[in-house]
Amino acid sequence: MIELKNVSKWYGNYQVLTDCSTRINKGEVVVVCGPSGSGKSTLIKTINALEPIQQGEIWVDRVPVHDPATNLPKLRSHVGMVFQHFELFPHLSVTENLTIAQIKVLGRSADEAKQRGLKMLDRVGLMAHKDKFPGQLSGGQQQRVAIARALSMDPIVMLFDEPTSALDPEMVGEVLDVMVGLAHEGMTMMCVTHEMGFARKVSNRVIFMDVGGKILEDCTRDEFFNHPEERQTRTKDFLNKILQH
Amino acid sequence: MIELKNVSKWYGNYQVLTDCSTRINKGEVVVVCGPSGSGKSTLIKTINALEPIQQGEIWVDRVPVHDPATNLPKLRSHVGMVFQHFELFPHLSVTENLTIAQIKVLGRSADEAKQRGLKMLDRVGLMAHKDKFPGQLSGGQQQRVAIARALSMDPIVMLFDEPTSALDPEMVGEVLDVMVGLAHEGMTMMCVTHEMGFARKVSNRVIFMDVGGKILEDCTRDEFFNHPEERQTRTKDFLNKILQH
Amino acid sequence: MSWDWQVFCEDTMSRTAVQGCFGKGGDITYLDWMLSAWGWTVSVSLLSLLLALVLGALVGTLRTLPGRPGIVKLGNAWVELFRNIPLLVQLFLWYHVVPTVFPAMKAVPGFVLVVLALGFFTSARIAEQVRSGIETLPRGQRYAAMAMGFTTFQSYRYVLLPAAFRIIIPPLTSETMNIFKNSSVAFAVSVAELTMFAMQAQEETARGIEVYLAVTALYVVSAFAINRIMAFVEKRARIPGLVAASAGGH
Amino acid sequence: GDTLAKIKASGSITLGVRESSGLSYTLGNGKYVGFHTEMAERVIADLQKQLGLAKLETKYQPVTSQNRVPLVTNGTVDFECGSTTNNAARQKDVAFAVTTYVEEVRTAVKANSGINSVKDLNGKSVATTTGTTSVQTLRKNERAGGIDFKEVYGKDHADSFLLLETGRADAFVMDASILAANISKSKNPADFKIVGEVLSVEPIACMLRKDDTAFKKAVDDSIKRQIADGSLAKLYDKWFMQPVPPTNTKVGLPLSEATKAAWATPNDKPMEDYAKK
Amino acid sequence: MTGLDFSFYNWDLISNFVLKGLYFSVMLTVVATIGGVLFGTVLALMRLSGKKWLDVPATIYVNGMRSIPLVMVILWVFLLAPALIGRPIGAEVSAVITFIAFEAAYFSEIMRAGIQSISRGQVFAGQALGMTYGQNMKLVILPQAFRNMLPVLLTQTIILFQDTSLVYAIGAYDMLKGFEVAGKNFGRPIEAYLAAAVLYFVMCYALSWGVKRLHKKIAIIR
Ligand SMILES: Nc1ncnc2c1ncn2[C@@H]1O[C@H](COP(=O)(O)OP(=O)(O)OP(=O)(O)O)[C@@H](O)[C@H]1O
Ligand SMILES: Nc1ncnc2c1ncn2[C@@H]1O[C@H](COP(=O)(O)OP(=O)(O)OP(=O)(O)O)[C@@H](O)[C@H]1O
Ligand SMILES: [Mg+2]
Ligand SMILES: [Mg+2]
Repeated sequence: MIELKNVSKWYGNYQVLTDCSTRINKGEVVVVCGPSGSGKSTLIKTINALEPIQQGEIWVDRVPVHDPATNLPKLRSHVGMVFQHFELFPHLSVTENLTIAQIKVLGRSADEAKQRGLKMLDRVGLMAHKDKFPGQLSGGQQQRVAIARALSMDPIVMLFDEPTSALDPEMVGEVLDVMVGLAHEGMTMMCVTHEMGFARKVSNRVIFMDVGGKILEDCTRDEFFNHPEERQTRTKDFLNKILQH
Repeated sequence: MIELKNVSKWYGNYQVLTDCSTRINKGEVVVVCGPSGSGKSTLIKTINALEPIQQGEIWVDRVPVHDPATNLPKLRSHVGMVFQHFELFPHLSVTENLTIAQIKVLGRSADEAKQRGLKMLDRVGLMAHKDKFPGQLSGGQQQRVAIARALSMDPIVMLFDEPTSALDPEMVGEVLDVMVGLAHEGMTMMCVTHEMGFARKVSNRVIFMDVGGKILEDCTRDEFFNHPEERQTRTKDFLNKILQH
Repeated sequence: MSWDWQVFCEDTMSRTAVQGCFGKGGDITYLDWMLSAWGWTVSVSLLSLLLALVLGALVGTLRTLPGRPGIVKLGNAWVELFRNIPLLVQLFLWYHVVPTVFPAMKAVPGFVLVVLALGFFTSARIAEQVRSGIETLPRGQRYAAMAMGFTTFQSYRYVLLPAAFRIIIPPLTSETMNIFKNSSVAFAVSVAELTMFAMQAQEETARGIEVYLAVTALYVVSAFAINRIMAFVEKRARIPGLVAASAGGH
Repeated sequence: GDTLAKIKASGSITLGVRESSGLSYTLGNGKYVGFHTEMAERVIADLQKQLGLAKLETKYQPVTSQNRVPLVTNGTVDFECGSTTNNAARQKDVAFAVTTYVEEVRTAVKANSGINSVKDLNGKSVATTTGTTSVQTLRKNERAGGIDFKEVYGKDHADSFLLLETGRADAFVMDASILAANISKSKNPADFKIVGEVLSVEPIACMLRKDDTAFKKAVDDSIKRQIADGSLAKLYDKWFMQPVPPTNTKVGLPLSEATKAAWATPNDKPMEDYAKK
Repeated sequence: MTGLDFSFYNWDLISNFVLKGLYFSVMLTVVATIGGVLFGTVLALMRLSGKKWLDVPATIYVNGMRSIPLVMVILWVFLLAPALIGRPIGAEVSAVITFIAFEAAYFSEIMRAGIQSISRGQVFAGQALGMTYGQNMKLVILPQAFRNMLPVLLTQTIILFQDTSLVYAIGAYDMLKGFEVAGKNFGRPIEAYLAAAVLYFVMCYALSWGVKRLHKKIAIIR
């Protein structure tokens, strides 16, 4: 489904991604974690070419993302993405947020788009809020709308970039519940998160990155959590820090 | 040390604090928790009169905070406060952040202020960064500087408003460690936080607030965590939500 | 039309070309005159800027005082009054109408009046920028300052204003450039600045294009100089770490 | 360029006028009047006859001291009859019709000021208008007479007169027609008087594009006809000795010897030639 | 000085002198605002394009315009445009061209700041949904940017309205000119300027008040 081959990226002289390779199969849930600034967000953004890469190859659903000739808007329309700060369009109502890209990008009729969008909104449990504006919703609600927005484009894969880290603690649960539901339904997902509970519960694989954009670990959930002796010191340090409290 | 008697506060018609009463004795560590918008920040800000109140009385170290005749700057200089977003002064170096209020408010000499400030900086383990600017530090480091800044004013009590919630997960630990150290030294502390680990480890009492600014629970740590059957439904709900993951 | 740059070397009295283009012994050439006019333009502008900065900072600050609706209203009135009447009209009010109310003002020279008018006019705009600069600071900064025990005055002096002024350097740059351009109204109250020079010299020499070109060039040079100076100030005032911190992407 | 051909082809002529000078001013609403404006309208009527046009539309284009020369040279205005002094510097760029009015630069003062001549101005402040030749005149007189006075400049004539009216200036040195017009429109005309010697003499004429002899001849011929048949003198009387709009007051400035002389021998000599006399 | 003469203010004054100027000032403001915003948006997009061959000319144009006094620009266009296009243009047309060209430089700076105030996250979000550059601009960024910068845009429009008085330099007839000419021909300059000050104040204040209301109405709910 997704394949990265020796991907490297620089900002000026600073290397953010160093020779990253991995593959994600259909139906897999992969969690990416690592310290701040290690390039997790950058890695996930390269997959739908929101960030260009300077070296290596990225294939999504057999489409070469690194190829300048690729129709990127078309590719992106099939790749759902959820951001840390939700990034709903604040000037549009919830329903409009859900339908605008369906209409303008996929060319669906307004009716069809609305039907599909509201179905997804219902799925995340927010039907009652369909006419509100994003600013009138709590953080957890906004993030769920953002997930519904991505889903209504019928994505073949969903990318999440720290979807819960900007939320109040009591709202984290409601968003994670939606994501767990998606995973159980067999959605292919790649998810940057520090919620180790989520990783333990639903991930198939865990990728650990370190500063400089290197993939230090890329192993199954079981290996990651249950065989710390096989992990690198850096990884153990990090896990200690974030699991301690 | 701190006493609140029937404190109420309104923003326009909206009541943010409803009849709040509590007292905090010297050396006590009190944790305040509750859902977003329940008035936790507002409550803690009323204690050094950053927010005025419309009804009730607040006494800090036998000074009547609610009395218009009270010299508020003087009172505040003895009450340390640490904010969610650190609020270091971005245009001043770390050392200047530590000394400016000592010099301008307490009237200490530059030398004395520097000595005291650097001692506190050393205490939070950041001596090496004394000449940097806040923007050059990580979140966890900034928050530790903010604590050192408050401490260098020799406060009789420290107020914390969600000191770790804006931090990357791996940095939470370093800040909590400093706070635990303070608690063990016998500092009087009032702390809004959702870090239940911290509350379990060092708090003497826990206050739980609900929307509308009502104090629902005000009990010892032991009662709060170990006797859920005696707690109100609202409290149990909340605890479930934030402890689940 | 053909070019005739020689006109700048002519004596303003005899209209004969002077060797070296600068007049000697009390005689002045058009070049001398233009440079002195530039001097007036610069003096009017800098003094007005000074006045506008002081007043603008003051009024802008007053408009952000918490819990003082009266003072805030006064500040707002100031801004509305001075920005909603064209500068030229305001200058005229200072020159002719104010003295009818305060006869003492009649003795005040035009130069001072134009500094007052331009300074007050610009102060309204700067006050607006200062206010928005202070308001874009995180609210926590004010709380943090107060929590340290700073009085309101100290909070502004040591925390809010230094940070706000750094934020508003770019709009202040445009405003400073505007002052130079707006200083041209000074001709209306008999200050011999560049615009007056342009109007008078083109009348006397009938070489309008050359005169306007030279004057435009001087305005551009002034604006460019201001732009560079402000860029330097901005660089000097830049807070280490702040730009880098905001550039990082999530 | 051939202005006559252009007028004939377009059926319209653009006349440059002033908005508030003694010889040409506006009544608002696009109406322009004054001694020079009405004379120009008669010139246009003669042009129409000469060209045999059934209809000739007149477009009025208000001009200012700053733009009148460029407007004539770039063709926006076909000819300008405002209050433009015919001088050598301008003759490099434009041509002038025969002189229609000789302006005398004089001094207006408050009637009770005790100032009667230029030498009384020593130590006083003297107003004049930016962008006029009077500034130069004033400068020369100051230098020549060894007197020392403070110059203040109004941005236009009304402004300069206001300086005198409000006491910011003790005298206003300007073209006599402008002085007279401003005094006549003031609240109390009796408070002011025009005094002293003639500081300089300036021929006022209509301004035309350079090197268009046919057009210049046509305009000159019309003006000469108006002088010859006495209609110009009647026009002068109408605008200077009778009540005029908008306030219906008299300017009260009798025809000067200099103007009479210019009418006696119509010519387009520049100001510099007058000074030599 | 003797007292003010209020009989000066009458309907004749307004209808004969002021109305025509008022119409011109308002017309010029409206046309220049619309034209300036359109042209300014193009300039802003050029400067934000990240392509040197678009960015550099736009930057030179904007900074050049911003360092020359408007009066000079008005004069230059008026004096030089006929030479360039080979036939004279009227003061009115010339003023319209000048104001659009000049104000575009200022509007483009406002637009640029407005566009930059939209977080990168929003840009990414639009792209991630498959929108093209144009769709993203039109549907996501510009609608938000416009709402954010409305107050600044308004302030600039008020300045523009006041600046229309500078067309005196080319003999066009604006509102201030109307008052001035009336004041001169009636010998009542002080009264004329006072009336002008009041009318300007009322109009500009009403304008800013109206836009503040509008801004509240269409502001993004946060
Ligand atoms: N536009 C940019 N220009 C320059 N450097 C950048 C840019 N965006 C990101 N970086 C740098 O690249 C590195 C990786 O950034 P990235 O946002 O991918 O990290 P991350 O692992 O997602 O961190 P976090 O946990 O803080 O979100 C960081 O050091 C960051 O400062
Ligand atoms: N300046 C203000 N004007 C009006 N309402 C306000 C203001 N500040 C806070 N509020 C409201 O008062 C209520 C309590 O706010 P407060 O910040 O104290 O809550 P909190 O418990 O600290 O929440 P959080 O966990 O989100 O920090 C909220 O509903 C908030 O919207
Ligand atoms: Mg990230
Ligand atoms: Mg809070």
